[in-house]
Amino acid sequence: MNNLISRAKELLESKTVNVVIGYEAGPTGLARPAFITDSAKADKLIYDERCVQNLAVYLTKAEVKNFGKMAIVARLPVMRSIMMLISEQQVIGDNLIILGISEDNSLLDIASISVMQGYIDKCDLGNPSKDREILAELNKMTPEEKFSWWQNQFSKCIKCYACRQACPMCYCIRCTVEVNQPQWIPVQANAHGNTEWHILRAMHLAGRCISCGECGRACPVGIPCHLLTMQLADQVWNYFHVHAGTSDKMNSVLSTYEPNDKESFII
Amino acid sequence: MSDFEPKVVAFVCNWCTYAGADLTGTSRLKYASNVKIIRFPCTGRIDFMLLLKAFANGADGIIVSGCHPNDCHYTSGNFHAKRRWIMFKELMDFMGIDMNRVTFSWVSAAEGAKWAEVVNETVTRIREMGPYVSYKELVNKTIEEEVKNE
Amino acid sequence: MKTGLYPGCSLTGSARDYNESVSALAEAFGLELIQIPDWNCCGATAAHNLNKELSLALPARILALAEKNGLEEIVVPCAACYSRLVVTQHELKKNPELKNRISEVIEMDYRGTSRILNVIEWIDKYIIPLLPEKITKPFNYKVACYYGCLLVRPNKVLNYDRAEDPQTMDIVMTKIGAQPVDYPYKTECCGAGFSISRTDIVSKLSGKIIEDAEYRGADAIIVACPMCHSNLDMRRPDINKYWKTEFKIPVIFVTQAIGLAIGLSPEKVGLKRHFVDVKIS
Amino acid sequence: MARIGVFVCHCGENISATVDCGKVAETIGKLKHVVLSTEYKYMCSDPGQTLIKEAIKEHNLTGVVVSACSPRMHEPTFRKACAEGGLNPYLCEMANLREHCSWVHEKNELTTEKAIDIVRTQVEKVKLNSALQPIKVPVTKTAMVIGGGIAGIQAALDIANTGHKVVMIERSPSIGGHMSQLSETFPTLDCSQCILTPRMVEVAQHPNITLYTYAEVESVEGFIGNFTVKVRKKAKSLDEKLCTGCGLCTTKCPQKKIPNEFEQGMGMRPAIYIPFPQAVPNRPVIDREHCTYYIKGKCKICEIVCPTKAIRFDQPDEIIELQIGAIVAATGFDIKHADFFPEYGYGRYKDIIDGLQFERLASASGPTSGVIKRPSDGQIPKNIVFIACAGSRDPAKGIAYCSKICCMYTAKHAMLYKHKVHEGKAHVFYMDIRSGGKNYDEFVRRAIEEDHVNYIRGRVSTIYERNGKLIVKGVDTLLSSMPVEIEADMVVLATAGVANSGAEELAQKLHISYDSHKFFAEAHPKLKPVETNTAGIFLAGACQNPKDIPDSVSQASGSAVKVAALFSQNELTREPLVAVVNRMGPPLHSTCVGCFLCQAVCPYQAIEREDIKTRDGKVLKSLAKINEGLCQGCGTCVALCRSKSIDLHGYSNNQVYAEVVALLNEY
Repeated sequence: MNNLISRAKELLESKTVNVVIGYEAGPTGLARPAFITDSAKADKLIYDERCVQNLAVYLTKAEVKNFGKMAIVARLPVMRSIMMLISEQQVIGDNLIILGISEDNSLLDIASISVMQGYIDKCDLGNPSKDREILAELNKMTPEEKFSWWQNQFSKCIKCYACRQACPMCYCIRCTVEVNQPQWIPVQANAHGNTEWHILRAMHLAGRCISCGECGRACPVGIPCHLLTMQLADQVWNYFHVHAGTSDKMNSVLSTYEPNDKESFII
Repeated sequence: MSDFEPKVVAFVCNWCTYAGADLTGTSRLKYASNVKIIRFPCTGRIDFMLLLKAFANGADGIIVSGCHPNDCHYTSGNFHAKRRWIMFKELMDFMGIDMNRVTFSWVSAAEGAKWAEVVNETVTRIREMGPYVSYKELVNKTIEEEVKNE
Repeated sequence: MKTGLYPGCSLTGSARDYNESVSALAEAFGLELIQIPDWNCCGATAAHNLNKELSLALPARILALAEKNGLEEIVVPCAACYSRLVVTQHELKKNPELKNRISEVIEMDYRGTSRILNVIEWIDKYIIPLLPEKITKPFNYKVACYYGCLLVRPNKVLNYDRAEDPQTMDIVMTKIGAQPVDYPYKTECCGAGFSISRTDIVSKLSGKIIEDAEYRGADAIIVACPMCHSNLDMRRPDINKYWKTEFKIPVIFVTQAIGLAIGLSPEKVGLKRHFVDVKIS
Repeated sequence: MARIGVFVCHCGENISATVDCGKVAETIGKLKHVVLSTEYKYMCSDPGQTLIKEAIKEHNLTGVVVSACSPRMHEPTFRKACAEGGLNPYLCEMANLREHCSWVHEKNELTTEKAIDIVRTQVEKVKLNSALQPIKVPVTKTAMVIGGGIAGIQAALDIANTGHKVVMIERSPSIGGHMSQLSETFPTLDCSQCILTPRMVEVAQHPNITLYTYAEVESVEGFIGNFTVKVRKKAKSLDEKLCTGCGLCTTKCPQKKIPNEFEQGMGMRPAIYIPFPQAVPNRPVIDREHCTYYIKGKCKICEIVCPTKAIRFDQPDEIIELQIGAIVAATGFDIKHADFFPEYGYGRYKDIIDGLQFERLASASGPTSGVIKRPSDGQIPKNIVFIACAGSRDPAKGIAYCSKICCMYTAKHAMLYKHKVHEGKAHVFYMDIRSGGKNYDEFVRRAIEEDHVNYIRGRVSTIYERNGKLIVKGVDTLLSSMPVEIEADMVVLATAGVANSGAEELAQKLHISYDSHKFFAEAHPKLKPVETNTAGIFLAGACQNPKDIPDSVSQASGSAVKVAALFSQNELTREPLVAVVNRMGPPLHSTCVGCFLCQAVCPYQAIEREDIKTRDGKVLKSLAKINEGLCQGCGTCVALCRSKSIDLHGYSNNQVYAEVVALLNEY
């Protein structure tokens, strides 16, 4: 952690960056995002198990973009989010300095995007193991069981869109749910509207989800909506052998194709 | 339920399946009248949300059909559609939404007979499955709630 | 870095000479070779003809043992063992489900992270850089480098050298002062496992390999595979009988040739164990 | 308020036999916004169309639904009728009551119900149609032909003869291409140069053709009818106006040891050279890579000897910008050379040559004056082996396709050899003989039966040298299925035809697609073999896939017709059924967020990047923009766009949504 603080100070003092995006301890002891612009305040930076939020979500916000050059504390999911954001032209790689954090919470030397790519390539890019277990359980259910399980979950949804706001990949300035010509998604938080909202969100993240699980963590009513996108991330690997967020030049799975893509259901 | 007649919507591309269905007509082959066709330029144009809209508006079954791989009028629209349907189907399966109600097919402009088969096979299958109650319930529940709230 | 050694059955039996020369080189160049503890059979040809899972589980266990013992890199002198290990790593990397299944079978965690070196790669990496100052007796002979099949095939899996016209061994030979001849039989079949069941086939095929090497004026055939060696060397009497001639050309392991070039004695590199006299040291 | 008119056609009895047209018209007439619903026996007849035209005026219609046959049949007819009646043609839709209803169902109530649903759906759709104006694009009536081989020559001459201007770009110093290298051509054995040279001269002299040799395409921008092409004219180090082509410089150049490309490396040329005697233009260029002056800074002998003082050592490359309406890519092919084959020694053996080298050996103008001599020692080979499918149809070599021309030219080679070396033996190893084409199979039979060429069906596993002979080890898979060993004096590999060097870069500059082998891709494998996916760019010859001369010439003429058809109009009218990215005032400008995933899905490279800038040039926002000239309206981008910022005219989100709702709901 000291390495992180001294590196942050160094970057701010040398004016290499204008802001360091990281975590600090909030009043209740929970980690919260910190935007350090003054090297004197860099001591507030923490890095431990509490720091789970995917900070990449801030990179597409206008307020943050205005900082220009910035450094960001990044564990694997954040790095993969950054790769996606660069490849989708939302973030300029040259403006970013990655303060990479390894699995065992030590500071990585990530000098460039290609070094980051090398690091990502060596990591396990599957879903987190605890989610993998839940997915396996769900996949064992009959269609009817799955339907009622999810309907039960969706019945809690209040359509606050926290799942969307927390996701680094949901950076659109206008979401489909805000389109009313035509009204694609029923506005109300009801069974129909909730179901279609979650289908829509998952489909829009197909091939783009980097399995950080932030959407599920952000949900105030505890819908494990991250399982939907993670299931698709698994399937993207099964069908197309692609993990999202592994290169700054990748095309998303749904905007590319291979002529010999395999499926078994089209007659 | 024996007199149940399913409502089936077909989303087809203009260049292959729509033309194939024209050929079915020109050949005077008969098929079930439950199916009604909506024309798109290409399967690549077919938004997955439209399938949900069809179910929400009372469809019991859906056919999605376009050009065979490599035959797309626009070269690659059907390949993109294929990937989209792979993902969509996996998601629906995971959420317990019954994809046996959707037939995906490639029907070329020369396959008038295949179009009749695809339609008849789909209608027979959906007829056996019965009306799509569970999706309709989602929508009806909504309407009931609204009425209650008012 | 510590390099693991997987000797396999040949190096402890019919190819002890090969083993001795590998050890002698390691000693001479100060390289640490750690035999993988509790190693088992690689499965050889038998396993993959019988049972695919078995043929993957056996090498996977060897690799898992290497991982467990912190050996990030292992050298496999026997070309056949090398092939089995690399193929296993390739198959399991391709198929994560199978990987999990094999992990269950061997009751060990298998990650597939060890780097597997064949003997030429090992020489290239550790011996070639130190070689120039060590050479005392340049191996000034014309040599025919015989690669056989398993060292370079299947090319897509091994990703090593050119399958049709390999070069790596020739390059090593030039570094110790030898002159490789243009040799079209580099990767022709020696008869392999027919050594035991159909010696006549081996006599015919290996005979061609020897005949062409002699024709091209080579003083020795250089090999890196125990199987090739035993067919070309041990079966020489049968070959000579079949061809009604007296082929004299010796068959030398690449490690033995290097050993001689740095001044090790013929005994030290196991040359005395050969069936065909090696008169060129 | 929408005022929709619905016209139900009986199509004689074709519709009315199973559908109760009266009931359809009556039911539809009760719908909201439908101000007229009528029926008629033949809507497509003149009186039928007049009915529509008059109704538009009389009822002040804002939309028309013609309920008749398939729109694929009569949509243009009725749209035209509407336009004549004063209604924007894109406010007319057709309901398909014939092919999709009356012809495929029995006569009963359900069929009439379905017909009503179909019409109702189109009524709902047409309410949301918008008046569209056809897209007009001006046409610059100058074509560019890239590549001066036989395909390019044919295309250029055909276009020029229709009276249009043509610019031909050739990257080597002379036009003529591979055909100029060939000795004789199959299946007639007529001399290649004798039939080609007059065409080359015609190109040079044609008043409508501007020829740039030693020139390459630098960049291509724009779209059909309106390309801006930058061409790099590489410095020839020569004032072409002064040069008389006397060739004195080429004889005096002291640097004479450069492998001659035209002779496939089997002869040498000087640094200042004319590629071959019949070259067009017949002017030398200096190969700066090998010229002593450019390497060492002194020499200049050519400058000294030149009688007209035409040498220009300091001449720079020149970039010219051309306005072009249509492009024909005719960049040809290359072949794999013997050094591609490890099993045949990676080019180590001098007497293993490729097909083009054999052409030069057999050519009267070649390095041996047409005597078949082997390269190593100049001996006449007594035993020669030809290997067909060297590389082709071999997935392990990465070339799974058939190179198409090799079977025929191998038969020709074997025949030429036998005609020149009567006592010699010619063997051909082959996989299959593919000799489809006029007089082609007869030609191969002639080689086998009259010239006694020994055809062996099987592959060759390896070739090596021993005792001064090339040992060819193969297998005869017919009858004996036994290994074959031939001691040959020379081996000719019919190596695979591959995409020309630089094909990928050129395709990217042209924005046309290419396959995994870098051959240019046609727009449709059967019905658009000459077009590419980029409108206004056409293909001719072997840049698409290996082709023989007749095929290349036919395709070149085909592409010329496509260009001529394009140039027959002063303006291009395109269906306005294209995609559009929404735009609005600042600060949002558009709901597009600029992820550009749509760029990847577009098969036509029609999606461009548009930067919205402040007055002082700061980029406020980047967003996608559809080039109407390129978009073909497939709509794949529309379905992909997550923020629904792209829509498609004619199949808009609102329209298709309304169709779904209308089709399924009771009224």
